[in-house]
Amino acid sequence: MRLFSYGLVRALVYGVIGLVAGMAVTMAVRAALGLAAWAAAPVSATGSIVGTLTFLWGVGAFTDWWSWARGAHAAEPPHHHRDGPEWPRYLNFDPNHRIIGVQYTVTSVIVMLTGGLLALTFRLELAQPGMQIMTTDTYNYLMSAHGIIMIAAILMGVGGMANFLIPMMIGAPDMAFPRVNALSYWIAVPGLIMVVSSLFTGGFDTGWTGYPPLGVKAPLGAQFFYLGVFVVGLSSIIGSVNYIVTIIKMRAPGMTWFRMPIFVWGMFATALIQLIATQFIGMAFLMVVLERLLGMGFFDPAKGGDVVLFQHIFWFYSHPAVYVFILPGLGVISELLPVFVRKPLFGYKWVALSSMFIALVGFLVWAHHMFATGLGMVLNNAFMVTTLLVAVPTGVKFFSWLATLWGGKITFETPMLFVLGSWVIFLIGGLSGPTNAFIATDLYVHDTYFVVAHFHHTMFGGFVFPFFAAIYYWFPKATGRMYSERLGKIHFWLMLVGFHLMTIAMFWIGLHGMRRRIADYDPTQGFGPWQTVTTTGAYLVGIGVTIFVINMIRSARRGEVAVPNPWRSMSPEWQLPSPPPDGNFETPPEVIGDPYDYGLAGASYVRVAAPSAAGH
Amino acid sequence: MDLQSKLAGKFRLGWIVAGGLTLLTLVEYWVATAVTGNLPYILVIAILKAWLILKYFMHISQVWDEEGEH
Amino acid sequence: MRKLALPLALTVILSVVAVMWVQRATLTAAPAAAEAAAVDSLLRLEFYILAVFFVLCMVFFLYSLWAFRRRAGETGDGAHFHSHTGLEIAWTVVPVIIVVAMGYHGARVIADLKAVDVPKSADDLEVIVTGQQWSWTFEYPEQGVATTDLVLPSGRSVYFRLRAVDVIHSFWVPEFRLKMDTIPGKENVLRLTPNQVGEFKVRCAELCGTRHAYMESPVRVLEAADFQAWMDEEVKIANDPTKAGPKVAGQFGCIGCHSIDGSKLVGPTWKGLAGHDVSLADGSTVTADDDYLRESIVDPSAAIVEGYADNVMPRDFATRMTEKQIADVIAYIKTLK
Amino acid sequence: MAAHTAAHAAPRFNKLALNRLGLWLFMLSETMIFIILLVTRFVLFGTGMPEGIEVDQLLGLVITILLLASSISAYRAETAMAHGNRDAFQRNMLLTIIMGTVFLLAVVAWEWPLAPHHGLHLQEGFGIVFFAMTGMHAFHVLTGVLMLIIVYLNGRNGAYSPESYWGVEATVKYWHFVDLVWVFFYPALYLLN
Repeated sequence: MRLFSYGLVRALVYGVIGLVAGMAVTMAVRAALGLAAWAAAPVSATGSIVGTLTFLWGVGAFTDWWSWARGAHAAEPPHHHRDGPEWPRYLNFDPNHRIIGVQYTVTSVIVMLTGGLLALTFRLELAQPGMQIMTTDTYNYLMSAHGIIMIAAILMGVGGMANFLIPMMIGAPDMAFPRVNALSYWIAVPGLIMVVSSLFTGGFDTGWTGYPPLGVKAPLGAQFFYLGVFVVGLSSIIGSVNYIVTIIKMRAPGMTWFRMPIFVWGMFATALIQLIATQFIGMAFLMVVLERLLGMGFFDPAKGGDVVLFQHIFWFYSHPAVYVFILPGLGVISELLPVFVRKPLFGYKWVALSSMFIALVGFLVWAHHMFATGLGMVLNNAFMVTTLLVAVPTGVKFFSWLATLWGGKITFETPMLFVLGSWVIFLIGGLSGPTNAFIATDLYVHDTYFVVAHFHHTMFGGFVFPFFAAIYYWFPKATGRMYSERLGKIHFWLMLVGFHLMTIAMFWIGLHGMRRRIADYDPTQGFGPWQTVTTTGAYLVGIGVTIFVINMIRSARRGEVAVPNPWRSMSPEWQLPSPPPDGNFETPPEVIGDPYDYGLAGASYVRVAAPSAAGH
Repeated sequence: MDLQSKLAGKFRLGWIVAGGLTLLTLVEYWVATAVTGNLPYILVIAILKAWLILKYFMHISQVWDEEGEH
Repeated sequence: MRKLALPLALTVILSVVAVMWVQRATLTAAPAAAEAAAVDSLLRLEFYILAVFFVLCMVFFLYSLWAFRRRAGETGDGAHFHSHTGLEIAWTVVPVIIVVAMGYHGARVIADLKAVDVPKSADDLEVIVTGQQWSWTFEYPEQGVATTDLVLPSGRSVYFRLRAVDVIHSFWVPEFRLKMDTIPGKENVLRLTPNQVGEFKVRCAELCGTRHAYMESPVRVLEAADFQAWMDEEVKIANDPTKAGPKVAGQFGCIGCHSIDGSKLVGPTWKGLAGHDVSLADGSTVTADDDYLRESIVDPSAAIVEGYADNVMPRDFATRMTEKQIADVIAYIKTLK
Repeated sequence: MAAHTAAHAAPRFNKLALNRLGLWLFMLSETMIFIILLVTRFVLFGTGMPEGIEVDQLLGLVITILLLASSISAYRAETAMAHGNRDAFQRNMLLTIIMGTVFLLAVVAWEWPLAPHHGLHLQEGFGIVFFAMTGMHAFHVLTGVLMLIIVYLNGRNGAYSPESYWGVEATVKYWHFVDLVWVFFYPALYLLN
């Protein structure tokens, strides 16, 4: 069977078999214990856990470890050099960081399209007051799934950029643990499937935050949501171990900490957060699942539990997590600006350290999501001040970017347009933050559309726009072909205009009392026309993204062949052939200058031995 | 010094650390039964035990001093 | 440096315009409580600062894009400069100062409001708010009155004790500004002083399930004298079993299923129930005394009357109703001979 | 296929140093799980033991000493391999596995069924954190024992040498980590008053 030579196909088949087998065994055990054999929650829970493991077995994640455990020495990191087309590698368990990066990125886009489609669906419902096309339950399910699916998509996108770029940027042949790296991608896939399948197994109406007691009472879909996020979280954790070890130990000779490309700094800060914080959402969700399945009353006051405890554990991840989403994006902005401005990044050290400072402060601000839970004034004030402090390093980044623009020779290719767009969007996102930090005003705007708009600004400015910039910018590196500049620009303008239409209306009605996460709203408050504007904006964004997808598919297949270094970048990855060979550099590159010495005659960042013309 | 006498030395060190850990555990148990409001004492003892395990059993210093030789 | 003149001038002019706009704009819902003034002025202050920063950044940003664009035919790179420590320190220190000053101010504002995390003072009107999926109930413990509409006097501070039965809800009247969650197992407090006579709505601000969007209850703010009159009437009703019972029975929807005229609805009729024998589905017979009636309210599955289905009546009246309300209903049933 | 990368990758990076850092980072991340459980225990039930709970002190002390002893034999196994003493390695490894298994059984098969008699119930009160903490720890013990068994069998087939025994080192480090967790869990579950 040729189909079975693709890891993905094997994984899906094995996964389904494991799911069914796990469910059957659970039912048999239940029957043996004298319980009713069928109980949807426990049977599907064990089934999906077994299914996840067999999925990984099917894709080949355990092959090498299994042979090691049986006593055979596993092969060295298997860098395949295969003849024939390269695309089957993307469907298999392949330890090469570049392949994994593309796998992550494509998955991210697919998941993002799924989440976006959900948003467009319920946005239609919200365009007018009253319920027109769905029930309030359906709205709640779509809205909740939209949140978590988008977050999963962002995590995938971060993984994509990190995997594709870190080894090349620091002059390493690959990640420190290539097999673990591939595992971190493939383990996310069943997690994503579980998260999406929550919609088809009853849905969940808790929002992406999954607060108990509502989360304990929610339909069966909630269990898939919690378990899926848990599994995606595992992927994040193992990924981050790899990034940190690679960055600390595998930099090219001469690449000191302050000579790393700035994106790597952003990823380092991100990986530290992922490593430490992700366990918190995993445990918070696991505890809710245990409460649902076994009745362990962690968050049930009648059983000695505490409702608010969940929120503390949850936000201890989920606040730093927003820095996981934005720091790589801000890294992309800092990385691309100097190239298109033809000028060094202003205040490199300050920009680098501000990422670390944001990561650090990010751990000290979680309870600003909880002012309305009645924390007490001492905690309230402490968290207000730490939250406001985030403005300082973020401000350093903004002003440094402005100073980078000053005196440059700016060109406006699509990646640069997205960088500039994200600058504007993130600025508004950042400026709308303090309103939520001050207790008095937060108790007013908390849980309104103001927060929704603020959050979407930080996500679009901090991740979505930079992610698109990164995809356009490194598209020639990954495929060897050029994207269509014209379609790219149409995509940009549609997204920019659509997005602002969407959020400006949200900010305004939020300030005037529009609650978030409601399926229907009081027509007497007069929000109808504004909601129509928001929906229109959302659809413009949707059209823009559709054009992006068309552009990517067409260009990857038939785009014009790219020149070796289309952006005239000094960064090591552009000194390699496109796409680069496995192992990247024939000999380790040597860092001999600062990373962004554009405008200095004769300056050079790295010395790379002339790459073999063939590539691979 | 040959390898086996080095090993004997390492084994001796292991016993000393183990003795310390056992002693601390017994002290901890005694504190639990004899002292009320024992959290601070127990915390100090637990941190001491953790430090012994991290330093002598897990060789935590390898993380920053050594470039990885067995 | 000559290049700085135009953007700096533009920044100043546009900042003034932006600040003037913020000053005039109606940024929030119409206020109806004394606390709104402080919240709104803090919000406006924040927006002044944000407006200036926004203008500063955007002017320099757009100016740079225009002034430093690559012109046709240009090939060289930009000016080579790396950093300026003085500038970096300046734009670190200045925001730190603003943050500290604003943090202090923000802490003062919320402390001066004395709205959250404060003890009740003697002349507060106490109201116990209970959120449940998907409705609100309001109790005035000092007067012994319970309602489903929130009625408040204008100009008197109200001390809300916020409770939840099932899941987290959030008590919010946008016109009163401050919101606070109602959390199972935890009592939160909030003190507000309504000062505008009118009709508003309390709107649940924390996602709480299917009908979250519709979890709204009317709020009426009355002149002090009108409030007193309303309260006197409510107290009178509460102390008159013939009136309190029907009111509670209507409030909790009892009479939707239990007729008072002997006709058969989803549940057994109340007419002639009290004191008489009832035959149950399991074949036994009990006398409908006070204990039986009480049990049937708080634990409806304990005894099913012959000919009626189980699992129709909600089982949470024990948590939703006060003891007095249960007693009122029983007293009412006893009047229906 | 390996030849291509090994040619330039092998001398540049010390694989052992990478592995060690990776393992430490992984354990740091795992530490968070146990910190969360400890926090949950202290938030819900304060710094003492709630009324009406009488944990089996003797059993607690015995299994604590047992886990400690297994940590010592694990140390001896690793040190023995580092110094080329295969017999001592195999002996101590087997001892560790046995003690680990006995610990696991003592918790899961002995202590858990008894727990309700001491006022510890899975669904409410102190029992929630008792079962969650011992359960999460036992899960780590289980994975540790499985890894020890694999390493023991591989070692018997001559897979390790004093020059190359990362598998032993990693497994033993993980085992010590499991012991380290218990150092904090034991007092939190048994000793506070």
